[in-house]
Amino acid sequence: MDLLVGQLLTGLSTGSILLLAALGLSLTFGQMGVVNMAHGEFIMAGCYTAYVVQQVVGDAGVSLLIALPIGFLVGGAMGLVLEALLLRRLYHRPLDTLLVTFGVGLVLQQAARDVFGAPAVNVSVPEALRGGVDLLGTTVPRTRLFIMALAVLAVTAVALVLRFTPAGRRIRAVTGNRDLAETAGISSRRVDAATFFIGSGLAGVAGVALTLIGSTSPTTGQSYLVDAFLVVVAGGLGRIKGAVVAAVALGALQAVFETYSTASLAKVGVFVVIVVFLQLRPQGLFTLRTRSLA
Amino acid sequence: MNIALSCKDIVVEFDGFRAVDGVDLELARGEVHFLIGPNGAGKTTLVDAVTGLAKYTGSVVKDGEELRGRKVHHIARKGIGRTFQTATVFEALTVAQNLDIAAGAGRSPWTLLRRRRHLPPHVRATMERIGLGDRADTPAGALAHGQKQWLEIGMLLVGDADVLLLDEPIAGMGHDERETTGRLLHDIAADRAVAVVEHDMDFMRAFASRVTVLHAGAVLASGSVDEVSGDPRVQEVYLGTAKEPADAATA
Amino acid sequence: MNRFLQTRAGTWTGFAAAALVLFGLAPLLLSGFRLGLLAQFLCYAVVAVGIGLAWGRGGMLTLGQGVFFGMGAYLMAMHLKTADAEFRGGPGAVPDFMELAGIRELPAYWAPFSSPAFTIAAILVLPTAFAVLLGLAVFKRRVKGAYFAILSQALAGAFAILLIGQQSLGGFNGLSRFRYFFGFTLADPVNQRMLYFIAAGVLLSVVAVALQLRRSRYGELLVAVRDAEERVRFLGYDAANVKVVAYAVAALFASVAGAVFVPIVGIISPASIGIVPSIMFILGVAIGGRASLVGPVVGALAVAWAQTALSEQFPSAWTYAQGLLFVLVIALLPGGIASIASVARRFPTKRTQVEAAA
Amino acid sequence: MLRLRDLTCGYGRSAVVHGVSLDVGADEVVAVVGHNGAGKTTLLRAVVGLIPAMSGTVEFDGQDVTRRPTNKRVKAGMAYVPQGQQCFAHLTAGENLRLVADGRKRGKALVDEQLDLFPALRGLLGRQAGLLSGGQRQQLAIARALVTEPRLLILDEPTEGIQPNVVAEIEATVTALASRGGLSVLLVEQHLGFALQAADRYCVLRSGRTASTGATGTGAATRVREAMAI
Amino acid sequence: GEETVATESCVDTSGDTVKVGSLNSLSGTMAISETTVRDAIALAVAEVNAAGGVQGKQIEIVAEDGASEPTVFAEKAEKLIREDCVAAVFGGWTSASRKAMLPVFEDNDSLLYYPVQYEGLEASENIFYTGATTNQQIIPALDYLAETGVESLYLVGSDYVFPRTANAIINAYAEAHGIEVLGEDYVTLGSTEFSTIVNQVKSADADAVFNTLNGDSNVAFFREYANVGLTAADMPVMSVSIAEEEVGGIGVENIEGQLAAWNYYQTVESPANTAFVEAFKAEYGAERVTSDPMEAAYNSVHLWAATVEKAGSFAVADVQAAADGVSFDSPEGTVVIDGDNHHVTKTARIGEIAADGLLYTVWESDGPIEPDPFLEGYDWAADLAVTE
Ligand SMILES: Nc1ncnc2c1ncn2[C@@H]1O[C@H](COP(=O)(O)OP(=O)(O)OP(=O)(O)O)[C@@H](O)[C@H]1O
Ligand SMILES: Nc1ncnc2c1ncn2[C@@H]1O[C@H](COP(=O)(O)OP(=O)(O)OP(=O)(O)O)[C@@H](O)[C@H]1O
Ligand SMILES: NC(N)=O
Ligand SMILES: [Mg+2]
Ligand SMILES: [Mg+2]
Repeated sequence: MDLLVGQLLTGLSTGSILLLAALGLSLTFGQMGVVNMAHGEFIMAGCYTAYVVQQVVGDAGVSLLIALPIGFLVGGAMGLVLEALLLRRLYHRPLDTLLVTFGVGLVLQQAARDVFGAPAVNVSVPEALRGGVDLLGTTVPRTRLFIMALAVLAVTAVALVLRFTPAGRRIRAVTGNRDLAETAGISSRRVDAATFFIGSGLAGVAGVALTLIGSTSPTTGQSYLVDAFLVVVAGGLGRIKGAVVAAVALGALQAVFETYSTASLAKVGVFVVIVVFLQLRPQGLFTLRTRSLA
Repeated sequence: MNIALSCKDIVVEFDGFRAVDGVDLELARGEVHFLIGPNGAGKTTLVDAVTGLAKYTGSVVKDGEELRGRKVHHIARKGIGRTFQTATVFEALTVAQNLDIAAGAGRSPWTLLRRRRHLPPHVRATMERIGLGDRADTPAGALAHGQKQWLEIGMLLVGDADVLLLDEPIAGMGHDERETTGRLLHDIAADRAVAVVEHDMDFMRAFASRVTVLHAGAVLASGSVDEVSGDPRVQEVYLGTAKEPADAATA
Repeated sequence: MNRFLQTRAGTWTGFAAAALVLFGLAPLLLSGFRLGLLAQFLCYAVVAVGIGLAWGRGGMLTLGQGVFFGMGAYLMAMHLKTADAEFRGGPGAVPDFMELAGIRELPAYWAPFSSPAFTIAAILVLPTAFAVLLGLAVFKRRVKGAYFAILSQALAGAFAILLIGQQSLGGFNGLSRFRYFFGFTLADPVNQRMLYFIAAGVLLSVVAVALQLRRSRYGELLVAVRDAEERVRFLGYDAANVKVVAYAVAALFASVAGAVFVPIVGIISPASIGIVPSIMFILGVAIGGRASLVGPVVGALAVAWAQTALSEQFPSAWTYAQGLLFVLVIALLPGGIASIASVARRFPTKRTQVEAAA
Repeated sequence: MLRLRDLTCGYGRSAVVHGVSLDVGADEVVAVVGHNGAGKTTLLRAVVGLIPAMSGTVEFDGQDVTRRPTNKRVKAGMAYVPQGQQCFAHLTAGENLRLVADGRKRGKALVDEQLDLFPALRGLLGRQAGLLSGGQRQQLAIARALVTEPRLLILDEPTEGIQPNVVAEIEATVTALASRGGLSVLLVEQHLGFALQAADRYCVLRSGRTASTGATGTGAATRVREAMAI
Repeated sequence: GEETVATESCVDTSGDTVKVGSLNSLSGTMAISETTVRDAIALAVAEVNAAGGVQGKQIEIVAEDGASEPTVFAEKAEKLIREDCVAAVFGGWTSASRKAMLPVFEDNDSLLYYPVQYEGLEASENIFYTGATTNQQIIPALDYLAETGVESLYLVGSDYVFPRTANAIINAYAEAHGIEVLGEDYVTLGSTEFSTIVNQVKSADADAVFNTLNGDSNVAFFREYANVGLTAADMPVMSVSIAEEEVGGIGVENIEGQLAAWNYYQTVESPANTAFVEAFKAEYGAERVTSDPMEAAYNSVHLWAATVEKAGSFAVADVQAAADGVSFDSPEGTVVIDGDNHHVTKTARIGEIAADGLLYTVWESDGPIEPDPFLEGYDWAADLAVTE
């Protein structure tokens, strides 16, 4: 029983990390159809933002709070540039975005290496987030609770905006049909840019948050990417609800597999489960059907 | 009558909404059977059901064989062909390639793996029949709108479909092309069952052998053109009364 | 020129020219080391031809070709290791790396690989069969586009991780240190040259197979499935089967490439088959031109060559150049290197537009 | 209201429409007719700016808008109903309308007006637009255009796939709106009957060139048909 | 009795320079560690050159990027040997890269100097192993733990060959010495997911943790470890892959007081080390730190130079023949090449991580330990040891 609860908690916390990494993708990939392989590097940029801010500010608590919005801006700005310079030309070639952004990721990684050095740097955890809280028989680190809260906050905000605000409608409209959106008086360029800005900004936020638990090095971020994509795919493209469920489920699965076998096998197990799952629901957990044959 | 396809009590439900609600329909060879009815009446959904695209209850029987639950390509191989509201041909392939593929669903792997040396005679004949005899090597993407629709019909013909379900085949066609299409349909209906979903009443009047009117998922009326257009319920929900002969001037 | 190559005579001329370069010029001009490198690149090109078929013609972006490449490579490596062990310790002897890992008995699944015939059969059959199974599972359920791409990428990741965990397959280190290849000493330069010829021969055969597939009715059908999969179903075809065939052929090519790669390079490890190597395979194809026959070959060779040349020139900054190369070619030249000719010619006919739209 | 001068446009490097000049006056309804592939849709796409003009100009309301992006032209008062029953498939029907009503003072009222015009839509507001029937989507598309209170309404085969009695409604509405003042209409239509009845003037397009223009009225149908035939 | 078809060496010693290769991952996941080794090699070469070079010839470095991929290491090694005609190659880090290069060096009869501690059980004629083998690092670490009263261990490692082999040795040692191994977990390289494992470690309540995690994973592990309330005082962690460079990335606050086992720390007190650290900082910046693999790489160059001088020749066979007994007064103390197994003698040191981010020796072996890559001197290891 205790073990199960512990698993669940671990699943939740792993899931919330995945979710944070995947949330931006569910906008840029799920909504816009851009397979952004540089998303991991945007996360990495968020990590280094946290590092730089901490170098400047000093106090870990204050710097974390400042770094979150700045990380959003940094990630977002990188996204904006990428969108304006490259992706804009490629919206009708979604699979090519994958390859182009892979190249961009390589460059960003090397750039980080040249700017910050190859070895990992340290971002200190604020005093208030050190240590753990005993919950139902397991110790859950405060950093993870913080990340869970942040994930819940970010997801709720994104979901609400998408669902209920004019801006959200515009995003969904443009990503559905660019030309038609133009004829509805919407500047698809601006909406595309804004969507990509937000999605990439969320990667930056994820990066800042991830410095609480992981390392900050040029290859950080890369390791979250594939799982994050899987979350979006298993959740159903463009479905925030789906991403939430998929992230937690994947996290829990990973935790369970890890307990009963090795961590390496856990990855394989998760993959097998996803393939089996797609047999039942080929379009992911939650999907928007249309009647088109495309 | 030579019944090619009979549907019994077809019900299609989407999340509690009955798009098709207990439709019985028989398609006979030798007839051009028009399916009309208000937007959202369930015409396309009915076609979807028959061709395996939508789940349904009830029964669809062709030549004594139940088709419910079969996969799309099985149903197609049973000789049921359909077109879509917007023409879908293989744009990167030529007219001849399009038709050749449509003719080849039953080919052996061995044939498939070899190069096509010449066009099978019946494919060439069909190409002439749909008026594309001189466009054999044109990529289908470069065809005019109406020609694409003809090509699509041709693809059903070479595939030996003997029940053709055509969803708004003349949408976007000009007057002359409609005429040509109508004659083509009559021509091919000689030994096949052809069902046409259309909102163009002039076209229907000119070419329908039989008409079924759907409304809110159910059959509202059925019979000859005159019977149906005289039906006040059909006039109310569908034809309207005021402007009905609007297009007549050009017909 | 293009027209000519379409003809029978043109095809033969093309192959003859390629053979002349591969079998005549290259061995004449290149040092042993460079020839060995070229042999390695030719293996990548073989994988690329398969991807060109699956992706360029069939629309399936297989981000997991490393899996099949790895399968072929490991199967071959298992044979080479058992053969080495037998040579040194008699039948049933344990390969050196197993002794180090504390494995004292040859695992049962290794035993059959002492037979060359079994090994070759396994290289041809196992990855292909796996591709068929996986393809059926995925394509029957109509998983496609970016979904399929992400899924195949995850497969590559999972496969690499799985291998890292298998100590009886060398784990993270992989399998290396092969001494003999079907009885020939691998260290001998003559035999290394032989391996190059094998790789070149495999490449030409694979291109020939791909050419036949493209020109066959199946090739047309595959393009039809790529462009309008659903439509093909309504013509009575099982589109999934059409895709599975191309996917399996691509897997077979990759497996054969992996098998040839192992004796040439002398090592196969999870690092060569994971996510990043799999993307590299794709990049070559994209850069060369996915839809054409020789595009993938040219692209694979160009990318591998550029990688080597750039990293030799600028060991610590070459990734910039490489990344930029990918970005620029793919963003600015959607048809890849193969399209340069037609871009240059700029003939504004309907035909090219339709092709570009496709 | 709309002035096209020597407009040439097309796809890629090849022109489809060659040097077309056309005026749509205030409160005027102009019908463009022509065979399939004549370039009607292409012309309209250039008018709203979805494809660039290769040469020539598009003037709207006295201003040169040739280089303006589509959304700016729409904001300036153009509305476009494209061919093919297009809608935002992943938004509900209601959201499709609210999308364009957002930020308009009379947004809600405008939506209601359209729902009166297309009563069938009322019951469908919560449904995913991508799941609607073809005709329902076309009705939605027209409603969406009207919500923007356009001064120039550009319709590409608006009656395609719509049931006859609703076609009559649409025709009545277009005529009523135009005669009420404040709305000009540029209409592409295959049904000559509908086109000539609704329009004040016609323009026949043949292979991307103006073959004939004139006022509708007696004899117009014959003239148009002659111009269309080669 | 193995036939090797030796290719003619193309090393050109006619001019007044001689080339050597420096082959490290400058890109990819391993760049994080290996770029520092490149710097150390460059420093040593500069020193040798400043002192007049080798055999009167200046050393010229040909640098190549192994790109964190074994096949690339093999390719570049071959390129260095056959195209650049280098006299020796310095570099490699993961055992995978070494295993990939080994056949290349053997087939082309050339020399590799490999500077990283590794799992042992290897001794190639063509490789000089200047990092620790297991009896110079892991076994002393175990001895130290046993001495301090540790009776139970929990093993955590990255899932690859070095940790697995290390843990096999630890298990054998534990069995022989009455230490209980309470758990053994592996994570994928680069993984940052430690909640499950750390909670398991905590509930197992071992006396100490033996950590063979590599690279980035250490950051997540130590943070999680501290967060669940585990400290160096109640359950110390002995690490074998955390050096000065890594401490910075992990954050001292998370790891202070924990233990590491190496042969060298920046804080080792010796004139040679003072000179080394000063020279390094002068060259690369005061904020940079030196670490064990860097020092071993630095030693490699000097050892090679000394061997060439002793042999009076750059020829591989001559260098191999002259190697036995060649010594270098290195920062960690005097190291001497063992001509039989091509490893070097090394002093084992247990270090404790201090608040300044450096490691300070808390225990050190009585003098340099002879290398024993096949653990022939340990009865309990009889089952593990394999002679080539
Ligand atoms: N997948 C679906 N989910 C929910 N509702 C659906 C779905 N498919 C169709 N509908 C609804 O079912 C009804 C029937 O649609 P159908 O497309 O069959 O109409 P139709 O008769 O073809 O109309 P039209 O003449 O406009 O093409 C419509 O109200 C439509 O919104
Ligand atoms: N996206 C495109 N790329 C290239 N050519 C195109 C494209 N769209 C249309 N065309 C070509 O432009 C020409 C004119 O097409 P257009 O759609 O403007 O005709 P239309 O008059 O609207 O016809 P219809 O009555 O069928 O709608 C046709 O020959 C068509 O093949
Ligand atoms: N040799 C090592 N540390 O992999
Ligand atoms: Mg319909
Ligand atoms: Mg049109």
